[in-house]
Amino acid sequence: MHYNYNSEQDLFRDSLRKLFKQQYSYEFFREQIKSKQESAPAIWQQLLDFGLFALPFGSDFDGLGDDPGYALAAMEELGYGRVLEPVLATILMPGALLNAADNSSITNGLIPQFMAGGSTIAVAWQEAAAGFKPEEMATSATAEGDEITINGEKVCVLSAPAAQQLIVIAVDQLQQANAYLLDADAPGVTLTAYQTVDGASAANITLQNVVINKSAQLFNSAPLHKLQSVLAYIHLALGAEVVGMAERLMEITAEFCKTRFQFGQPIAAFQAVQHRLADMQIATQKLQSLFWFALDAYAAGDYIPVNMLKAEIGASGVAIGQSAVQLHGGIAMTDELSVGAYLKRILAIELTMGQREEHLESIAGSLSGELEQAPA
Amino acid sequence: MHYNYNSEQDLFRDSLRKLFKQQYSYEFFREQIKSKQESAPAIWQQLLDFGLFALPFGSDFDGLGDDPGYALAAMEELGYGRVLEPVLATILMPGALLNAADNSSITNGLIPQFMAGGSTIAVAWQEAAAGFKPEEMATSATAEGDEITINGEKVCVLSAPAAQQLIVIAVDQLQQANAYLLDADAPGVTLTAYQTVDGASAANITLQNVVINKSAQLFNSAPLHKLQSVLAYIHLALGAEVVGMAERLMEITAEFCKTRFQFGQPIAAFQAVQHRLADMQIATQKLQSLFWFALDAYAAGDYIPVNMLKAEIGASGVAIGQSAVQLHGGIAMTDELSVGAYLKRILAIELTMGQREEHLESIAGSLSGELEQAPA
Amino acid sequence: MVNDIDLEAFRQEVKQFLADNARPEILEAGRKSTSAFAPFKEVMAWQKILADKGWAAPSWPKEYGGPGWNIFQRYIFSEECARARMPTLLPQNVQMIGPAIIGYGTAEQKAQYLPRILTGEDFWCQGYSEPGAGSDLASLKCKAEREGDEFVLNGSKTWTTYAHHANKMFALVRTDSTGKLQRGITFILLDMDSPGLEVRPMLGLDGEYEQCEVFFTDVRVPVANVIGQIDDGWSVAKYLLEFERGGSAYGAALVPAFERLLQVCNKADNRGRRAMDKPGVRRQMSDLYIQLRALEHTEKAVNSKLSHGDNPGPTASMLKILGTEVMQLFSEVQVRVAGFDALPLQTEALHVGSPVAEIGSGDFLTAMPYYLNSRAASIYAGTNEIQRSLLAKAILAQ
Amino acid sequence: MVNDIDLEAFRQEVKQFLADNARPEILEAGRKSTSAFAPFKEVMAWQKILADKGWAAPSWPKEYGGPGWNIFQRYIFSEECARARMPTLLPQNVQMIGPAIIGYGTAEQKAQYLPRILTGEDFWCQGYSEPGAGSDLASLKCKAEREGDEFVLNGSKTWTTYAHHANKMFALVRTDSTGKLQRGITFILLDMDSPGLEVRPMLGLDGEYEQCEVFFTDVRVPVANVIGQIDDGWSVAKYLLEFERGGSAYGAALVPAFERLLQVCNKADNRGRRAMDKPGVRRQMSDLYIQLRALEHTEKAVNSKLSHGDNPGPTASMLKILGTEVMQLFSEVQVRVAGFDALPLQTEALHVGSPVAEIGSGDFLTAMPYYLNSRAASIYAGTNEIQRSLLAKAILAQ
Repeated sequence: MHYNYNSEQDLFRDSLRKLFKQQYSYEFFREQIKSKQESAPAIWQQLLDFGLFALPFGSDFDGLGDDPGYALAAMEELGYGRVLEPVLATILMPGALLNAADNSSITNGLIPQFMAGGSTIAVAWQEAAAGFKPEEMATSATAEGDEITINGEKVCVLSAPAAQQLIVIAVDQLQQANAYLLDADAPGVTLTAYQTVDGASAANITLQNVVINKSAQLFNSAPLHKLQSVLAYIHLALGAEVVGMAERLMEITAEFCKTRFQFGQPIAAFQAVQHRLADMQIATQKLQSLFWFALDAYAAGDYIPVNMLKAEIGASGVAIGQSAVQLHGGIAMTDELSVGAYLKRILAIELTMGQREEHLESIAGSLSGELEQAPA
Repeated sequence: MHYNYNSEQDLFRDSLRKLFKQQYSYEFFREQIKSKQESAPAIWQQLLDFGLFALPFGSDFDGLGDDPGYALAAMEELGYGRVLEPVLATILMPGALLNAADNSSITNGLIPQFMAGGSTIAVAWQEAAAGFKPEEMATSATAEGDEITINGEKVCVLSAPAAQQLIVIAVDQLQQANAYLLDADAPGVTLTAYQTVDGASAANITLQNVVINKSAQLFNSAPLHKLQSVLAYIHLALGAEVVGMAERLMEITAEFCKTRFQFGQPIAAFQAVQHRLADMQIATQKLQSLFWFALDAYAAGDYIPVNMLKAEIGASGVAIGQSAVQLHGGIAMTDELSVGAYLKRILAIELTMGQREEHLESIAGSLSGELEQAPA
Repeated sequence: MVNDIDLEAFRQEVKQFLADNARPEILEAGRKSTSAFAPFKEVMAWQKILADKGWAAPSWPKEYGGPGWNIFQRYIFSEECARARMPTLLPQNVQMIGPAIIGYGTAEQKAQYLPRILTGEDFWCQGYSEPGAGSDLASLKCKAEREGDEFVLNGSKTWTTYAHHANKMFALVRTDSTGKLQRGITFILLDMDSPGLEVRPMLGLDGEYEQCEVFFTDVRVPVANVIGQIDDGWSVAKYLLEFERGGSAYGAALVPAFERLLQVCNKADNRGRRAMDKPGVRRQMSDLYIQLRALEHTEKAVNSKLSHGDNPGPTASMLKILGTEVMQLFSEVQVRVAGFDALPLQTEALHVGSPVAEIGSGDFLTAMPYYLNSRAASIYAGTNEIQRSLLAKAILAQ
Repeated sequence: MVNDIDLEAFRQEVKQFLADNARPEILEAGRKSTSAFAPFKEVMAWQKILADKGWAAPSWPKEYGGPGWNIFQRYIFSEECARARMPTLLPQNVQMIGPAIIGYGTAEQKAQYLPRILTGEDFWCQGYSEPGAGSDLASLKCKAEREGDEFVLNGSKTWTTYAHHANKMFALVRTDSTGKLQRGITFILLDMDSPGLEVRPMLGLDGEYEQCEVFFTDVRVPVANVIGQIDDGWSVAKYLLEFERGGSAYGAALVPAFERLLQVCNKADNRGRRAMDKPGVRRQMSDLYIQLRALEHTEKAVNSKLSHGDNPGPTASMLKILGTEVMQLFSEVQVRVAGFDALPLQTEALHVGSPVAEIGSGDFLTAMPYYLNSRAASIYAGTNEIQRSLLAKAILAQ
C-alpha cells in the first residue's frame, strides 16, 4: 500500500505540469473551446513525444501499462491543468481494450499501428437507457456463420467524430458482453456529432445492421471479466483527473480568498469562508485517499474500491466544484475565470460511466453478498 | 389552507404552556426520569381537568376530535415543555382507534368508560422485524368459530406496564389487518417492561395463543383504511411534538449563544455559530410548513404529506437536536441542561412508527404510481 | 378571505387565459428558459399581453395597475404560468424598479414611469454591483458629481443582467464619500443611450450572454431622476433587496417543474424500464419532493402573514436561502436524471426559433444550463452567506 | 520498509496474542464500551497485560517502552484489537501524559512516571477545561501561586474524564496573569488525594458518570512537578493536543465495528428478510463504507508521511474532523439499523458482570449510548469549528 507515485512517475508528472503551465493557459483553453477543437496539434505532438501511447500497454508491447501509475499521473495532470486533449478517449480507453484483448488476429497488427499513431479509435460504450455496465448493454451482436451483425444506439462516444475505427461494446445472443472492432464509416453507422458541455468532441451513434467479420471480436475468453477490468481502469483514470482538478481548485480558490476584499478585509477573514475552504480540503483528501485505496485494490483485482472512488466523485468532487464557484462569487459564473470549466468537467465525469447512486448500489450489492465480479 | 391554530386552540395551547412553565421545570423532569415515573399524578390530573380525553373523539362522543387541531396543539406543548406525561400513548392512540372503530358492541360501553378515565389502554402496534405498517404485521389473528387466537411479538408498547387493556394490531388469515382488544393480563400475554431512552414507560410484549372473543375486533368495514388513518394521526401528533421541541430548542440555544462567552465575546459573535443558528431556524420552519401542509392533507384524506412530515423529522428534526447540542458544547452532554433530553426524544421519534428512509420509500411509491392508500 | 371554491374558479380562469394567449414562440421561450432570465424578445411580448389584461404586476397595489389579488391568487397565478411553461417575466421591471418608484417616487415619477414599466415599453436593468462591491454593496465607488441640475457619472457597474437589452437603468451611485459607507449613496434613473455609457456583455458558463459590465465616462443624468433623497439611496436599495429576496415564489415555479420531471421519470423505455425504478432516483425524487413542498408552504405561510405590499423584513433572508437552495437541489436532481442527455452543448438549439435540431430525448434540453445558472442563485441578491448572517441577527435580536 | 508478508505475519501474531489473553470480563468490557472511555477496572487490567507484553504504548519510542512498530503495524494492532472487541486503552496515560513527559520531561520525571504510566499503576486525568474556558482554553483561570518550593492551587476544572478513578492529574494552571493569555500558563502534575481537592462526577446523557468537575482549595503542589518551563505550559499543551487529534486511529476501530454491523444487516429474520434488503439501509451502509475507507486511508496516508514520534501539525485538525464526523455518521447509521432495539434504556445491563438481562436482539446494547456519546466527539479536544478554522489557517498560509 502506498500513497504516492514512484519517483519516475513523479518526474513524468512534473514534466506534464510544466508543459501545461507554460503552454496551456486558460486563455488557450478558451480559444480551443471557442473553435470547438478538443485537441491542439502542437500540444498533442508534445504529449506523443512524452510517449503517451505507451501508457495503456503492457511490457509485451514495450508499454508502461503494467503499472497504471503512469497513465494515472498523466490523467491527474490533465485534470490539474484542465487540458482538453483526448488522452482518455483516444489513447487510454481504446488502448486498454486492445491491451486486454486476446484475439491476436486483431492485436498483432493493430496494436503496433495504434501505438505509432497510425489509427484513431473511439470506444462506443455507454447507452442512454442501459447505462454503462457491459452485461446490461442493449446493443446486440448477432453471430451467424462468419458474420456478426451489430444493432444498437450508443451515446456520448468521445472523440468519435474524428475516429477511423470504433470499438463497440455489445452483447451476443447468449447475453454475453464483448467488444467489437469496426470501421467508423461502415454501412449502417450513423453519427450525430456535438461538442460536450465540458469541451470534448463526441457523438451519439446509431448502429443499424452493421455487419462485421467474426474475427472483429476482441475477447475470446472471459470477456466480461476483461471488460470489467477495463471499466475499472477508466473509472480510476476519471478519478485521477478529478483528484488533479480538486487540487487545482483548492489552490485557485485559496488564492482568490486571500486577494478578494469585501467589507474592508480579504474574504478569507470570514469564518464561513474559512470553514468552506476546510471542507474543500477534507473533500480533496477523501478523494485522494480513496484513489490510492482503489489503485491498490485494482492491482489486486478487486474493483469495489474503484466504485467507491467513482461514487465519491459525485459527492466530494461535485461539492468541491460547487464550493469553488460559491467562494468566487459572480465572476465564477462567467468564462472569465477557469473555475466554471472545472465544475463542468467534474459534473460531466459524475454523469459518465455510472453516477454516484448507481455505484452506491453496486457497493451495496457487494456488501450484501449479492454481487460478484465476473470470473477471470 | 391555514398556517396557524384557531383562536380557541391558541388559548388552549397558552394554558398548557403556562401550566408546564410553572409546574414542569427541567428539574422536575429529571426527578421523574430518576424515579422512572412517566406520569406525575398532580400534572396528569390537571391535564384531565383540561379535558384531554375529549381530544381524540368526535362530536358523537362530545369530543373535540373532529378537528385534530386541539390534540396537535397539546402535542406541540408537550414537545415544547419536554413533558413526559403519556398523552399520546394512553389517550390519543387508543382514543383514535376507538373513535375509528365501528364495532358498537365494544365502543358503546368502552368509550364513555375510557373518556371518564375508567380504563387504561395501551396500543401494541410495532414489531421488531415487520415495522409499523399494519398490512405488514407478522402478528396473526386466527379466527375459528367465535374465537380469535393472537400470536406474535410487539415491541416498544408505550405505557403498557400500567395498562389494563391492550389494543393489538394483527393480520387475519386473509392477511387483512385489524385491531383487537384484550386484557393485559390475559393468559399468554407476557411483558418485558423497561424505561425508554427518552423516559417513557414501555414493554416488549409476547402474545402466545391469546384467545379472545370474535367481538373483540375493532373494525368491521375497511379496517386497513381506518388503521392507516389512525397511523397518519399518530404521525401528525409526533410531528406536532417535534415542532414544539424545535421551537424550544431554538429559544434555548439562541439564548445560550448570547450569554456564553469564549475568546472575549459571546459565541453568537462567531459566523459559524450564526450560520448554524440560521440553519436551525430554517429547519424549524420546514417542519412547521410541512406540519400545516400535512394537517390540511390529512383532513382531506391524503396521507402522503404526513409521510413527508415524518420523513423530515429524521433530517431536519435530528439536525436541530444535534446542532443544539453542538452549539452548547460539553455541558449539553450532561443532564445538567435539558438540551440532551430534547435530542433523545427527537431521535426516539425518528425510530418510532417508521424511520425517514422508510417514509421516503413510501413517498417514492406514491410518486411512481405504485402505492395507493386503502379504499375507505 | 377567499374560500376554496373561489380559488378553484380563479385557477380555471388563469388556465383559460394562458391557453388562449400562449403563442408558440412565447411557449418556446418558456420551454427554453435556462435561468430566471427568459429569452428577451418573447418574454417582453408576453409581458405586453399580460399588461393588456391587467395581470403584469400581481403584487402591485391596484391603483398603480395591480390586479388586486391576494397571496393565494398570486401563488396560483405563478404556479399556472409555470405549469403552462410560460416564460417568467423579467424581474427588473415589475419586481424591482416598480416597487421602488411606488414606495419612494414622487407623483410625477410614478406617472412618468409606472405605465411603461408595466407594458415593457421601457426595459430596466439594475446597476448595483461593482467589481469591488459585490456582497459588500455599500463600498460602491461609481461616482456622481453634482453640476447644476445634473449629476456627472464616472465608474463602472457589473452583473448588470440584460443591460444589452435595456433602454433604462436604475443605479446606485456615490454622491458623497465623506461619511459612513451607507450614507452618500443615491438611487438614480438613467437612459442607456446616454453619451459616455458603454455596455460589455460577459459570456456565461452556459455559453450565453446574460450578465454585462457597464462603464460610465462623464455620463450626465438630471437630478430630477433621483428616487428618494439624495445620499439616502441605501434605504431604497435595502427596501428593494428585501422585496427581491422575499417576493418571488420559487415554489410556484418549481412544483410544476417537478411534476414534469416526475412524468419523465415514470416514462418506460423500450425495455419497459423507468428511471423511477432505480433506487437512487426514487430516493432523490422523494427527498426533493419534500423539500419542494416545505418551500412552497413556507412561502405561503410567510406571505399569508403579510398584508398587501408589506415588506417581509428579515424573513426574506430565510425565503431566499430556502428558495435558492431547493432550486439548486432541483437542478442537481434534474441533471442527474437527464444523465447523458445533459452532456451535449446545445447553445444554438436553445435559441427561440432555431432551426438546429435538439440532441437527445428532448426532455432535458435545458437541464445542464439550468444547473449551471442555478449556481448563481446562492450568489445573487446577497450571497446566502450574507443571508444566513442576517437571519441569525434577527434570531439573536429576539 | 516492511513488506506485505511481514505485515500478515504480524497480524497473525497479534490475533494469537489477543486470543490467548482476552479474559471474559475484559471482552465484556470491550463489548460494553459506549464511548472512547471503556469500563475502568477491566480496561486497566487489560493495560497491565499489554504492558507485560511490551505492547501498551505502540506509538512510544522504543527506549521508553514502545514496541518499535511502524505506522502500518500500529494500524494493524489497533484494528485487530477492535476486531476482537478488546476495550480501547484510556487515552490519558499513553496518548496524553506519556508523550508530554517524553517530549518535555526531565530525566528524573521520565524515570519516575513513565513506567507506572505504561502499567497503569498510576491512572492520570486531564485538568484542562474550566467552566469559562472550553474552546477558549487560553482564558483558563485556575490559579497557582508560588510559595517557596510549592504552588498553591485555587479554582476548578471541568470535563475531567474519569477524575473519580484517577490517582494523578496533569493540569494547566495560571501562574501569571499579567501578559498575553497564552503566556503564564503552567503544565503541572498533582496527586488526586491532595488535601483541598474535590471531585464531583456529572451524569452524562447516556445515564453514566464519565465526566467530572474538580475543585481546588489551597491545594499544594511541589514546583518540581512542573513539566517544561514555568509559564510555558501552552507549548506542552499545544504539542499534546495535536497528538490527541492526530494520533488516534478512528478508522482502525470503526472498520471492524462496521464489519459487525454489516453482519447483522445481512442476517435474515424468521421471515427470511434482511435489513440489507431495504433501500434505505443499503444506501446508508454503502455511503458509510466509503466514508470509513476514506478515513482509514487518510489516516494511513498522513501517518505514513510522519517519522516515528513526529507531530502531525495542522493536518491533525483534518484527521480530527474526519475521524469524529465519520464516527458520528457510523453511530447514526447504527442506531437507525438498531431501530426499536435502541430504545430501551439499559444502563444496568451495560455494567460489566451485570446480572440484568439485555432487552432486544443483543446486537445493539450499545447503539444508543454510543450515538449519544459520539455527539461529544465534535466538541472534545477542540470543537470541530475550531479545527476547521485551524485547518483553513494552514491552507491560507500556503
